[in-house]
Amino acid sequence: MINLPLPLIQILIGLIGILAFVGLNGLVLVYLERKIAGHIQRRPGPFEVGPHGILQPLADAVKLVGKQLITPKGADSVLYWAAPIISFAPAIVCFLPLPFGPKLTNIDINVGLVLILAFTGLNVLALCLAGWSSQNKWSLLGAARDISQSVAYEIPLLLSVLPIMMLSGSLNLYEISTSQGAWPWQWHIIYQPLGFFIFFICILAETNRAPFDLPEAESELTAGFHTEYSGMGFGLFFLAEYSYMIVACAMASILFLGGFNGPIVSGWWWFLFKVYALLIVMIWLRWTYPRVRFDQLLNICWKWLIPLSLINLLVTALFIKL
Amino acid sequence: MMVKKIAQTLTGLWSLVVGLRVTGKNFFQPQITVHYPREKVESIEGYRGHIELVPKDNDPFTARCMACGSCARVCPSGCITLHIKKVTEPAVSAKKEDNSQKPEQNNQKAAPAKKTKTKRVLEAFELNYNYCSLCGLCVQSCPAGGLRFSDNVYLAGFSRKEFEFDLLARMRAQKEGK
Amino acid sequence: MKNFCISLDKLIPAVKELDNLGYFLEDVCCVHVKEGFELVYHFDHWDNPGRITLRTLISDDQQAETISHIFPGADWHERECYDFFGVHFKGHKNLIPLLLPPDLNEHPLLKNKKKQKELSHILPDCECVTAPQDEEFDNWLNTFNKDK
Amino acid sequence: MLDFKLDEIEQSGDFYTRNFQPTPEENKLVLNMGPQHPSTHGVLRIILEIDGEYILRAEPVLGYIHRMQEKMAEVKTYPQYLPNMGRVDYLHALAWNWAYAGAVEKLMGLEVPERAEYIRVITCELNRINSHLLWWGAYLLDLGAFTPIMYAFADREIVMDILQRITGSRLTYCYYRFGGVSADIDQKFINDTREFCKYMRGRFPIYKDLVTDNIILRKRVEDIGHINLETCRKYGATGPVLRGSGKPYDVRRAEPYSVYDRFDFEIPVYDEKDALARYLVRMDEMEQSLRIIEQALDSLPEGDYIHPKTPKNPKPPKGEAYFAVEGARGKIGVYLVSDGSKSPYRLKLRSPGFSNLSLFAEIARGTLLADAISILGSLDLVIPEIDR
Repeated sequence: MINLPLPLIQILIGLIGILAFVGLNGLVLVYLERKIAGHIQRRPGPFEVGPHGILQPLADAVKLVGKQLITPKGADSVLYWAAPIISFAPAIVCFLPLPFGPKLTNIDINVGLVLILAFTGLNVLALCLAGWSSQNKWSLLGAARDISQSVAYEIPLLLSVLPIMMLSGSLNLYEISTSQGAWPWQWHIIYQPLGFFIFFICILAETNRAPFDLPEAESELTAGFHTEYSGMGFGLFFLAEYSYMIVACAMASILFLGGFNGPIVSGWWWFLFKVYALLIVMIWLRWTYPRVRFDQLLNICWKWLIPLSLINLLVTALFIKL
Repeated sequence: MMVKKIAQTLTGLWSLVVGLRVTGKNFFQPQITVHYPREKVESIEGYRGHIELVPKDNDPFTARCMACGSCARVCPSGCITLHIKKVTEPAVSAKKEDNSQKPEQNNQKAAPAKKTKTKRVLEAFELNYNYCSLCGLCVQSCPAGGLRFSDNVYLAGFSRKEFEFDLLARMRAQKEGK
Repeated sequence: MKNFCISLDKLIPAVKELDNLGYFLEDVCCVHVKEGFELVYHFDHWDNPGRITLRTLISDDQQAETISHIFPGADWHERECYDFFGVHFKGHKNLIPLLLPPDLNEHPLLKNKKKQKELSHILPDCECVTAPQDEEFDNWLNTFNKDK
Repeated sequence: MLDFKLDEIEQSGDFYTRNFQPTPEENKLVLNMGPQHPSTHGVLRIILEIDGEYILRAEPVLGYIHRMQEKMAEVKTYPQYLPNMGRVDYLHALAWNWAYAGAVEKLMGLEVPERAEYIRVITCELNRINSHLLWWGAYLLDLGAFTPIMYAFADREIVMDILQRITGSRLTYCYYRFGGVSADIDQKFINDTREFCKYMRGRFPIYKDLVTDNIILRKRVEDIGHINLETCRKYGATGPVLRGSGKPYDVRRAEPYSVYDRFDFEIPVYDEKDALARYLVRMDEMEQSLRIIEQALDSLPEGDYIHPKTPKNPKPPKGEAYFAVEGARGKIGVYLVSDGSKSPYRLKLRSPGFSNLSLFAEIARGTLLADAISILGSLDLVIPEIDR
């Protein structure tokens, strides 16, 4: 028996657990997305595979795995296949410091918030590589859009997180959670409604969800950066997108909605409930709105969100000092 | 100016909420989709499938068709082929099957001019449904009212051959089946 | 409904006049007849509707004049005529196949000798097409201007 | 004149790419939008030269579903060509039906019974609503909203059911005949249509709430794709494109055909000249169509649905006829030349989309890629109609 240090074993077990969690959540989210879309459009959504189509995401996954992997002519094959992995791997890391429940934290580090923000930033690189190495003009346009979009929206995202750090005085996600009480009026959202609003818009843009799904705008850029990907190459991007959505919603619920704290009995169920409530809102938004235009997207960020979040930050700082 | 701009933004944001309300309301409304194999569309009245032959009122095994061929001529896609047997029969006497199927004989119509007349009998009415555009010109052009649209909604097949029908045989088979 | 048969030289000035009067181009149509190609230009007006038809006849080997510099909308109509009939339009900037594949060397709407009809066979009063009457258009123009 | 050789085509790229004349600017990208692109509605191809996302030059390439409709007319008899018309523009098939039937009737001097005219008006307007509904859904799909097209389809389905009962088809109708229509309408049709009119009026507020008033959509279509009247005139644009530029030109009013002069309806006009104006024109037109339908149902006369003495194999006298109708996309014209035989000597189809698209190159210059798609959608293109 090799003598492994305890934290490493803990991380390994955690990683396996997270992979299972991500995979399962991906399936659930795909199903949820399609069912909600269907019902909003007054059709049943997936219905044939399994009762009420419950096995449809599984069938899709099997199909994706079974597909041939095609490298387009002229593509940089190393970067081309590295991109989906670079996109997916950081998403897993982001789950490590998340406090799922009062005793359910993988690694309890005191810079958890910074770690997540840093690793989610890596996704830009992956999409950029994917777009550039595909040797496809549409993908390139998608990548170019994604870079400017992500870079722009990182700023208000960070600025809207800062007041929370001031309020709770910590970067540790567990401590931020516990600094809020069980009841909704004890959550940070009461003190930071504007911050939550900005944060939510920013995570929509950061995860490329409609109405900010410009890098993969189907009707404009065919499919943007993942136009050329087939099989699991596409599948990994897909999974990464859903993982980032979960991470983003988990962040929102920890920072603003009290995390695992909830009325009556606190626990991981409250955390999951909040995450899924936010996810459903994201899905609902996607099936309601048209897509914004690129310059409008940047205008919203630079002209509205950044000034507003700065004001929010200043006001919060003032109140704390007083 | 500033106030106006903010007011515009707020009404804009409100319009987003209104949009969410519409989709949210629709979410809880009953579905419109008909789950086809389990349930079927209630009314197919007025559906016009491929054409079929109309039988005579007194004899369900004989078609009204008098084999004039006007439907075949008018069809834009040339879907209809008529197989016609020309039967020569005496004009006055009772029905007597004349076995002279050779057309050359019939063409010499000058000789037995008044005693016999040539009758065109439909042997087969071939419809190639693959090319049919369901315009209905054949139904309209039929002088005997011998064609109509069928209501065969659930017609499906695996090869083109399955859409080449002999309508005369089909009509008889249907009558026998009933 | 006005019908004017004009000569090819008169076409450009006439179209220019119609442009000044505020007419818009409906379409450019070509008819292959024994005498050559009959080009039919349909114009209409938004405010006082009434179609103006200009016709001109060119022989098989003659080139037509483009009006795409006056009505840019005629660009595609002329390219279509070139596609279907092989009629060349002098001065057209981009006379390449529009609807048919570029490597097709045929002009599908050309009629063979047997099917070609004389103008008198398709138009009851066709004499003016073969013998263009440019003055008629001028007269109409004068009365039109006077009415205004 | 023509400076290309056929053997060069095989060498590299494609004929149209090599024939594309780029602007002299540097750092630009030549991009093929289509023939397979989600927003070109079928198989239209546009060669774009872009700088970043700004379009420097756009050139549409047509002909990917060209079917040589005009040649087909010359080898078929007059009635045999009827079903073709439903396939030229599959969204407003009945208007094309009407244009062709009308041209032949005009040439033959055939009179259409009054009841048939009313039936034509009702069905044609129902079809127009259908066409606009699909355009509405598809346009929003271009702009990234997925849900409206499903609502539009649900409403379209009702119209299609109504029309199916009497015409027998759901999309590519072949209902009008020379001298009338192919089948009479019955009481159930009238009741269903009245019910639909009522139902549709209740749907417009939902459309308005969900889409028209939505700030994101407004920002996507406001001030986009200005087409001034002069451009419209030079390119021969008609229909909602022209009316969105502020000219109340409608063939139903300008050269009234059939019984349109008996109905009281407005021609929606917007002066803004942008994509939003064209959008609003179409939304208003649906309401006006409902008005026309209700009036026609109220005053539906009794009588024949087809002229009793319509010849089965018509041979119109030699001569020519031009018949124009107002389609959902603009002025549909059929120019017919007859030599007195049983098939047309020459048939020219003037499709509104053809003229409307030809101005795209001019207005797309200098816009963003996303705006170009918004403009393209606002022109309401049906590619089979443009390619014919």
